[in-house]
Formats: sequence, structure tokens, C-alpha cells
Amino acid sequence: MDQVVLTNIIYVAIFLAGALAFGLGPIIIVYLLSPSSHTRQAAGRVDQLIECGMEPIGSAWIRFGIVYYLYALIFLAFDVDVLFLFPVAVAYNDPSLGAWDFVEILIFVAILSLAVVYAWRKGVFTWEKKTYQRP
Amino acid sequence: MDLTETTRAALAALFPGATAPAAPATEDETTSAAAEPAPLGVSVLDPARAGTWLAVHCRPDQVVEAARILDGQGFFLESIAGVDWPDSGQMEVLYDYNRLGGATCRVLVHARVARDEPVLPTISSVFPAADWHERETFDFYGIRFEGHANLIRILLPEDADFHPLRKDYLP
Amino acid sequence: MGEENVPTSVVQFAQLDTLLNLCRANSLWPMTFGLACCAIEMMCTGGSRFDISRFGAEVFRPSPRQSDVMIVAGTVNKKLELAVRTLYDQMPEPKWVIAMGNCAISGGPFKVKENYNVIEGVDKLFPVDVYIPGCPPRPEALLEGIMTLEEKITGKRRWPRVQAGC
Amino acid sequence: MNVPVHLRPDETFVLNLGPQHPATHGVLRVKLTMDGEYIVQAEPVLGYIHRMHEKLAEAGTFAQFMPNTARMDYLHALAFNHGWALVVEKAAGIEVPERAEYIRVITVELNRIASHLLWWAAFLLDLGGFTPLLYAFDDREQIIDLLERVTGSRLTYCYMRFGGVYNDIDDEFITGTRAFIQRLRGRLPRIYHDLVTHNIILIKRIKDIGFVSAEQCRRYGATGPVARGSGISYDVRKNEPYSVYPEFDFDIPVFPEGDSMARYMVRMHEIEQSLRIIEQALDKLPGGPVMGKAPKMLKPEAGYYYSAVETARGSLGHRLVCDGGKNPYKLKLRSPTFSNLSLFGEVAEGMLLADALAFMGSLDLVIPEIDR
Repeated sequence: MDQVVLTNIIYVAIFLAGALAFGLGPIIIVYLLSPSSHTRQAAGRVDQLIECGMEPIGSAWIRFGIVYYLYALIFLAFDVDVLFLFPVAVAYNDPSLGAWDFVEILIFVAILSLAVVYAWRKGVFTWEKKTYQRP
Repeated sequence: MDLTETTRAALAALFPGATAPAAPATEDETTSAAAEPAPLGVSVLDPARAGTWLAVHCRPDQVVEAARILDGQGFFLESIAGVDWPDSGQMEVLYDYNRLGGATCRVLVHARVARDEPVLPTISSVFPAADWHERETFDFYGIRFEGHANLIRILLPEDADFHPLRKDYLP
Repeated sequence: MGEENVPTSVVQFAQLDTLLNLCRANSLWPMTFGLACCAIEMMCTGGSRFDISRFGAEVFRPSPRQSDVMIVAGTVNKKLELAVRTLYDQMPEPKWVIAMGNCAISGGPFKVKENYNVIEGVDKLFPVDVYIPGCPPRPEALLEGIMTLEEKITGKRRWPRVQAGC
Repeated sequence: MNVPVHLRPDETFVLNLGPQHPATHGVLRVKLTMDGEYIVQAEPVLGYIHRMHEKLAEAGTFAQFMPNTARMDYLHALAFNHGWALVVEKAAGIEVPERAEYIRVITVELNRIASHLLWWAAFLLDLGGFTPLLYAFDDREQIIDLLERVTGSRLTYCYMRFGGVYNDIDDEFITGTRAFIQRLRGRLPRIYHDLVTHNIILIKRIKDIGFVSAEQCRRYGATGPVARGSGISYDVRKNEPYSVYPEFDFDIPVFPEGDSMARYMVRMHEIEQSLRIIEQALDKLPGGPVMGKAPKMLKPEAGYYYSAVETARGSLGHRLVCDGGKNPYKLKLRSPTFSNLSLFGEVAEGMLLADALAFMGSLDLVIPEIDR
């Protein structure tokens, strides 16, 4: 393990530790500093779900509409795309890259955005007013 | 035939038997001691004094018929109010109708029911606005409206067991 | 003086506590809990003329989980009582309550012998820290109430006290 | 045309748009049965701020009820004062001097503008814009200062007495009002219309949302800007003139579309009409006393009396029953928002939740006026 590899590992380790500190730090601080004894209670409903002060009626575990799943898929279309654009962005300061490489990236992004255009044409984004049959 | 006359003629159909009182009972109508019931019929009032153009005294079961006539004339239901007359052992329900747009002609329909058994037919089938007003009158006076889809309390907590606006109620 | 209403915590250093109290006092996040007429005066206080943000309290959080102060601005009646107590419970510690207006203090204009529906005073439901009389109290009174609560939390008054008559 | 959707019970869940919610501007609770974002059924639940005003009316004398009137609709308190004063003056036959009538009209119209400004701020707060609130409150504070000079309070006015008003207006109030009129006229086109009304986001959020037909308004008894937004030209100041309104020429803004945008435009135009009324009232302000002759302890004759007044939200009615005693025997307050809200259940069906909130904002609700 020569010197360069070691320092790189140290950099990554420090970066990881910093991320963990940012993540878990506030939780620990809050545990240490926030008042632990709940002195002020009026109706014993400390951990009840927030629903404008009212008792939640029924449960929310129901069969949701499919349209939310489609939204997630459309988000995915560009999410993966960004993943590939990161290395491109890093390599961009190399003078040898010409205009043609820029066009290639545009084609790549255009192809991926076809997914969104397809969803648009299918009418996923239009939320019409519905009418319901009286049960 | 201005609006008041046409409405009076239409409402007179409610009382086929009684002859329409010729002289508009302006003064004695508003100042009649409201305790004992006025005669059944339609009477024209002085709007500047009483704020209403026509007063209709009808039996409780004619209330829906009066509502249908006024609905036909293009009126809208302004409010339903209950009045408690404990000394004469009666409850009275006042229906206010008015014209929405155009000439104004407010009609007040009085209906009296016995105090211990106050039941009236609902008019929410004719005017959906009556749904909440009737629930409120039930809430405050305990007057039941037959045929009302969902006659529960509207302003007081559901488990309240009293009717606050009755004259004999004190918390 | 302001210690008794801030409960104890796991770690207790005097200096740290005063620093924490100072931060808490100057970033009181009120819960939007406007009930009636006092709510309009609370909105006026949030407006640009009386500007409650000078005291760090302009962030009106709708959810009880993110608010420190419950400003009860209006009348609490029997149908709303359980909801008010639930909202109070759902607020994280340390939390404070400002009873704004006569209705929240003692039922105000509705504390009569015919009263069948109004809770006469919010302190019947949970402990109240600052009472602001008035029907509705002026926005300046609400600001004075916030200053009084800050004094109660930190123990000393940072803002000048207005002497009557001068 | 969307075909009606049949829902099995396990596909809907119940959501409480509860008492403490930023969009309900008070303690209105709406029990929503939801299918995802869509509202299957909306049922407003009232009574969370019911404060027994009608019971208190029967408990106290006529004069003791005047402060209560201001605590029902505190945004347009002077119109409630005016309604109560009118019905008792009708019952007891009290004359009001000319100058007092003019002062009543001036202060009621100023209060109407303040109420519309606060509705505008709250409506845009519901739609997500915070900055308009600061502009509207800046103008509203000007009105409140003017009214505080004359009535002594900022919000819950108890300014009118049976037979007139208890405090005369001075020259500084008149010059202040004229200056305010010029200032607001200058700001209305720039800040209120260019910045907000022609804003594409606002138009997208409220155009063709919450359609209310004229027939629905009539069947549910909706009055005021809600009815005028659906093409019904009904304004108590014009249809059933009271006080000195017949002497001013102002027109009633009516928009036939019936959607939230129409109701928005009705209120914005009403602000300009109120400015016109105030200007004419100031020009024609007669001299003379401001308080007529009224007996100390009122005992109006027995009978049924009714007075209708146009508040910022609709036609407010006082149905008064007197039995000759010193207390009102029975007072029913016909609150405009009570009827305006009753059509929410029918219109909000099948709407998106966000649109239903925009629709509720356009109804301009004041909850203590609904619960009384």
C-alpha cells in the first residue's frame, strides 16, 4: 500500500466520518440537551398523529391510485441521467474535448427525456375533475 | 301586478277556504300580542316598519306546500328561526324567504307547534339551504323535522343533552 | 426566575443552560392557532408595521411539532377543548403558552351566568405562562407579552421597559 | 366527459381538514373522504367557536348586545353594528339625523375595504404567496388608524348607538380619508392588479375552479360576492335600500362566470366602488347633530322585525321578535357565510384538495360568524 493510495483512503475516511457526524450529531445533541422529563401534559396524547387537533379517523393504509407510481417512474428517468452526467462534468475541463462531444451529451439527454414526453402525451400530468357514483 | 301582489295571490292558494283579508293588516299584525296565534292566512305588512312584505300564518303541515309555491316564484330561503312561547305552551318556527335579484319582497311564514311535541315536516327537499338551518333550530330548540336526512346537532358538541335557547333552560 | 418552567435535561451546565435559554427566548416559533378576533390582531402583529420578527417570532408554524409557543388567540369552547389539549400535548418540550385576549384568560365577554359552551380560561386546560389582557389586545400588547415571555425564559429583560406616563 | 368512478370502501380514507388548519382561517373543520388527491365527499363540521351570541341577546338589554355584534364578524364589525342599530330603530321607531347616517355609511364602507383587503391577503396566503399580505396590511393599517380616531377601537367597533353614532368625525379624519382614497387609488392598479391579478400563477390556480351556478346560489341561499360572482345582481344596498345609500351612485360588480376568479374580481371591483361611495359621502356630508333622541331604556312594541344589511360577505339579517319587554325576546342572526358555506359540500365533490382550498378561500369565510 504505497503512500498515495493510503492518503486517498484517509481522505475518503475523513469524508465518511464528516458525513456521519452531520447525520447522527444533531440526534445525539438533542438527546443530551433537550428536556427529558415531559412535565407538561394535558390529554396524554404526546405521540398521536398530527391531524389538526382531531383524532385520525380510520387508517391511511389504503389502495392508492397508480398515478403516484407513474410520477416516481418519470423522476427516475432523469435521476439515472444525472448519474452519467457527473463524470462528463468532471472531464469537461480537458481542452481536447470539442463541440462534437457536447452534441453527443445533448443527444443522450434528449433520448432520456423522451420518457417524460411519452408520459406527457399519455396524460399523466392532467388532473381532471372526477365525478363519483353515490355508493 | 307587482311582485308582492303576485306572491300574495300564489300564497292564497294555501288557504282555499279562508277569504283573503281585504284590509292589509299593517298595524295590528305587527303589534298583535305575539303570544296568542294570529288567524291563518296571508297578510300584507308595512315593510318600513316590520322589514317584511308578506306574513303567512299556516298550519305546520302546510309548510312544505308554502315552500314549494315560493320556490316556484323564484324565492330563496333566507333563514329559519325557532321561537319558544312557554306561557302559551307553543313553539313557533319562522321561515324567511326573499327574492335573489330584481324586486325585493320578503315573506315571513309562521308555523306553530305544540311545545312538548314540536314536530314539523322538513323543507330541505325543496331548499337544500334548509338542511343546516333546520339542524340549528333542532340544536337550539329541540324541534324535530321529519324527513330530514341527517338531523343531528350542528353547533353544540354531539354529546350535549340540552337545548340552550329554550326559555326554561339555565346552565 | 425563569428556571422553573424549563424542565431538566440529561446534560446540565449552568453556562450552557443560559446560552440555550437565550437562544430559545429569541427564536420563539408560535403555532398558528388563531381562533377568533385576537387572531386578526396577531396577524397585524405579524404584518410589517408592528413586525413581530424583531423578536424572532415571525415564523408561524402550522404544525404543533415544530412550534415552541402556543398563542391561544380567541375563545376555547367545549367542542374545541379536546383538540386544544391534544395540540398542546403534541408540541415538543420546552413549550410555553401565551393566553391572548380576555376570552383565553377568563372567558372574557362570555363569562356570564348563561354560559353553557365556553371554557372560562385556558389555564383550566394547561399551565399558561403569559396572560395578555384586552379584547382584542393591541399588537403592542402582544409584543409586550412576547418580551415578558423572553424575560421569563432567560431571567433578565433585554428590551427597555416602557414606564407609564413618560 | 369523465365517466363516474365507482369506489370500493377500502379505496377511500377520511382526512380531517381540522379545526387548527392554516387554510380554514379559524376553527372550521371539514371531514373529507378522499380518493388520493380527489375529494369524494366533503362535510363541514361547525360549532368549534360557537359563543352563544343568540342566548346573550336574550339575556341582556338592547343596548348591551351592541358589543356582541362586533365579535361575530370582526372583519366587518361596523356592518353588524349597523344591522343591529337598524332593526332596533325600526322596532322602537327612532329617528336618525342626516349627518349620523352619512357617518355610518362612510365608516361602514371604510370597514368593507379593510375586510376585503384582509380577505385578499388571507386568500393569497392560502395559495402560497406571503408578500401580498404585507402590502394589504400596510393599506389596512391606514384604514384602522382612521377608524380608531373616530371609534376608539381597532377591530371590534362598538361605534353605533340607537339613533346615531356616539362620536362625531373631525376635519383631520376627513382629510386623512381623502388622502387615503388617493393613495389606494394609486396603488390598486400597480400593486394589486399588475403584481397579483394578472399573475399567471394566480390565474392558473383560480380560473375555472369551484364553479357555482346561479341556481345553486338560489337553492343554498348564497348572497354577497358569492352570488354576484355567479351572475346574480343582488346587493342589499341596491335591492333593498336602507340608510342613505340611494343618494350615492355606485354600481354593483357582477361577473357571470361563477368560478373563483369571478368572485375574486367582484371583491376587487367592490373596493373601487366603496371608494366612490366614501368620496361622494364626504362631499355631501351635512352638518347637524350625530345623535338622535332615543329613550334611555328601550321597550319596543311586541312584534316581528327584520333588517337586512350588506356586509362584505353577503346579506346579514337580524330577525328580531319583541314581546314589549326591555330584552329582545328572540334574535336570529342570518349570517351570510353560514349559507355561503353550505354549498361547499356539493361543489367540492370530485375536486382536487388544493383546488378545494382555493375554492374555500374564494368564499371568504369568517368562522365565528358561521358559529355565532
